[in-house]
Amino acid sequence: MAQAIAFYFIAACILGFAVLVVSTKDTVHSVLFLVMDFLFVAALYVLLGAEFLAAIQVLVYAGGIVVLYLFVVMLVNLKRPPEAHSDPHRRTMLGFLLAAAVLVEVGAIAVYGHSQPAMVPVPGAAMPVTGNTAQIGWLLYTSYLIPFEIASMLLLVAMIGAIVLAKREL
Amino acid sequence: MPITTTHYILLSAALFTIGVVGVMVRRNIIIIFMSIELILNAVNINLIAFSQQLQNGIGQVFAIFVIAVAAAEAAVGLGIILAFYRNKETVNIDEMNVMRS
Amino acid sequence: MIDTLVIPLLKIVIVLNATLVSVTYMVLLERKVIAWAQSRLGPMRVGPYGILQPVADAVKLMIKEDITPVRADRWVFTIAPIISMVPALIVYAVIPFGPEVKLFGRQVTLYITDINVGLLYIVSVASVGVYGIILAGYASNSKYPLLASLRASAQLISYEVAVTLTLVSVIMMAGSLSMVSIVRAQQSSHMWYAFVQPLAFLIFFIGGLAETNRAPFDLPEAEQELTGGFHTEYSGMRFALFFLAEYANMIVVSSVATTLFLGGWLRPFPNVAFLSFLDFIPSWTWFLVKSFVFLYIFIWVRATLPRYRYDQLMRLGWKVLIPLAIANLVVTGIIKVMLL
Amino acid sequence: MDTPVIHHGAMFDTNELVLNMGPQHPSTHGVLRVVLRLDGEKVVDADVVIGYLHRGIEKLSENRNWTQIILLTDRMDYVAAATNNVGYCETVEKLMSLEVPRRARYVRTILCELQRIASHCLWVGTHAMDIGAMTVFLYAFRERELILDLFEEMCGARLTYNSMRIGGLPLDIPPGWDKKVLEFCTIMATKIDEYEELLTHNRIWLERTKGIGVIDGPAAVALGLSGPPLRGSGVPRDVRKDEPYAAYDEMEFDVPIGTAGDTYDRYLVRLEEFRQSLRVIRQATEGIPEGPIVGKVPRLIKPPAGETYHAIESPKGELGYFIVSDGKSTNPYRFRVRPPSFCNLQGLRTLIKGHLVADVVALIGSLDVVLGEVDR
Repeated sequence: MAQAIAFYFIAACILGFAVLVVSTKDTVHSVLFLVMDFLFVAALYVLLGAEFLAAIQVLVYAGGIVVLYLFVVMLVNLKRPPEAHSDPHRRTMLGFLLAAAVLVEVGAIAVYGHSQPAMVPVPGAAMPVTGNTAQIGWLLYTSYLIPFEIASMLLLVAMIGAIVLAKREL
Repeated sequence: MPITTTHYILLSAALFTIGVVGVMVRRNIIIIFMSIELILNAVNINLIAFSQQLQNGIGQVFAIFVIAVAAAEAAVGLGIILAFYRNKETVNIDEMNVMRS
Repeated sequence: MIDTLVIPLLKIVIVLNATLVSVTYMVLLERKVIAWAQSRLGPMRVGPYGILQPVADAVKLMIKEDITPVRADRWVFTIAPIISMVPALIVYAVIPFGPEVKLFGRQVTLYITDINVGLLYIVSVASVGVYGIILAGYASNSKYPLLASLRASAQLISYEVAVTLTLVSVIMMAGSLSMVSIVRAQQSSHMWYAFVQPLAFLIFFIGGLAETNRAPFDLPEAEQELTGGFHTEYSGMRFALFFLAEYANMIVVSSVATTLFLGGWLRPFPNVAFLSFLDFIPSWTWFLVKSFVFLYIFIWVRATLPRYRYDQLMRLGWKVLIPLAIANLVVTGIIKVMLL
Repeated sequence: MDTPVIHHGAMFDTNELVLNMGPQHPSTHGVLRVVLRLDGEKVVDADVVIGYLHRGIEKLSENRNWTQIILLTDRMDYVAAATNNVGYCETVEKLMSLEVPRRARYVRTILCELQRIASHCLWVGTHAMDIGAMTVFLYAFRERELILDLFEEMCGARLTYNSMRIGGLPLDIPPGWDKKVLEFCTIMATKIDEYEELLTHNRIWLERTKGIGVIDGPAAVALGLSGPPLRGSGVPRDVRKDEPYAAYDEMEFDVPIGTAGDTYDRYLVRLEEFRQSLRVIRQATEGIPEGPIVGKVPRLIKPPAGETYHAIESPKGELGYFIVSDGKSTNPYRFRVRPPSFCNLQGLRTLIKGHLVADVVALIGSLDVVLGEVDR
């Protein structure tokens, strides 16, 4: 029961803040709603028993990525609202329709999946460690070592790319 | 009523759709980027819900990779936005049409 | 019911109140200590030796006019102080003030909770605190706060890297992210981590000074350069929130440093048997005494040192502290693998 | 905001930020206003705006009689009022060719040097405060208090002394005052070391002051700098040595000069001046001669027609008075001051270009300007 209340509350907050993110005029407010959204997603992760992911979500998303967004919004400091100029080729209704189609499709898959027999747990390779954090660490440094290294390379490349893009003179 | 994986998937679908609407409808490129972050979060919710259902940590490992990619995407994307803004003084994607013939 | 609801709530209430009271008295302590360092007396008027000064300050700040600049972004301007205050307070959820004790015939833990990602929780919550500063600078719609908030966020983000790296070396030593386990690991390894990881301790301390915007890294509120820094346009209670958040953060940093490096609630030499007569002192007293030493050093440093310049601060962070922290991490890893 | 675009020669351009520092700002030492044009935090250009404390002292003086003007000069450099009095009185004495008794000249020397120490105390305190070392401020004010007590005993006031008269002194020194001055010298000598312990070898202090606001000797001369900012650049110019006034010709002291011409050297020069001042005070107090304190001054002061310029070394630099008398009226025909702060402030724009915002306050501090004197 408590779990259901928590889930519905968190889900409502996530969706509400998400709607605010895409609908607010002021970009700074939009960024703020995004932070709130991410914090509630982190709460959802806690509900799902993924504490490590929740902490990472707050640390990387809320504490890192969104700060970056906020910096850019502050630096860009718009004189006129970006929505002012509209492309005649733009079809806003088509966008809504496409999004509705996506919702229907994904929803249909979910409902169909629900009607199927429940998935049985597929335990991964036997892990010598217990606890959420330790298990993730163990997986990252054994089975997924190469993807992990590739991800770190990706971050390095992104870092250099961002520096090149943002620096005035090289 | 117990909360099942389907609940999480439906939540994720709704969040995904909101993100898609943001990408399709808004013209402010910063908000479009934020909508993409919402989409990535929807995916992460899915991954972690399945990870819980299947009782193994692989979904969470994937979520970590998604977060890493999101961080890289944000850094490079925002760098591009800044570069564009400095040249054209706008963040409206309808004005980003220099390659249109 | 009592164990799951009443006791945790009671603990939260006690910790929050104790924090807020100690934060206000921290202000008095700082004024007194700095006054003594400068051959003055400090506040002496309100109550004997000025001990009621915090009450007077609180009353003053509450009844002061709360000004919102006309061109400010009102919503953001209002929530910015709240955003900076809340993370500073919720961090206390995982700080262990003591081990399990018997209280009224009941086993009570002297911490609100012990989650297995405790340290990560502290780092991530602390990283949210930077929003308060950025948004305050942005929402004021004024140049000095904007400059200060850009400085502050750049400073916080860069020193966070160094601090987090030192935390990683502590985690390596303890093999756990839980604050309670880290203290227990120090007991079982017969050594405070301040002696095992002196470099990490030093970097953590310097980084802690910078993260709490304390002298000599108090650039975001450098009165002589940027008038009031990011809270130039704030007054009354909203200003008080920023002020309290800074001091609450100081206490957080001291508590974390105590837990990670000075053995938390453990008495000195916890495994030396003939010192066991010290056990009559309750464990939380040791914790408070150690934190107090830290807070005193914070104040002492402020009374002594001039302020760094922005670029020098960045250079110190990126070119000295972060490489040192990484080197420390690598050495710790090698030693851990080779010897233990 | 319509600010010029900075061209970096690369793909991006940025706008300058105009930051208005002052006239109400904690570290512009009064009401100086500096309009900074910033690129990030770097100062691209600066406009120094003065005049917020203009009280028309020069014009006012042309409508006051010669004795009343002494009181006005107090209000120029209000942290070194006695020095202003000495400068003015000596100029009038020069105009009237008055002989000042030796005892009066000795007391003037003592007061001038005490005033120099008081002014430098205030400077070292505020300068350190600008750079963030707050304790030095209170230490220095503690010692300044002792000097103010000495002045209070001497002439009854603590800030604006009105402590000179044309031709000598209004009052003789109180009994036992010279002993107290010597006691003060003993105390002060140890306190200077205290300041130095906190600052001179402090790494943060070195980083904040070394190489900041460098100006070489010829450039400093060209800008018309004087006093410690000039001597910090290695030009050995000191009015006390070059054109001795009061009793300086009978005193033994050195003129400290710097080499690099940066903020740190200006700091070192001033700290050494503390010690040299103490040396002068000791000599003057021990060798104070007996005799009258006022020369033969006519009852109605009415200098003969003519003009004269006379400069003394105030704590800030060369303080000069240019006075024209028409020989008929009892007030000056033209009264003009060459205030050292005003001339030193000319260097500010040159000094702060290319430095960061934080250095601006350090450089304003290192020039040691008093706005009362700049604006008059």
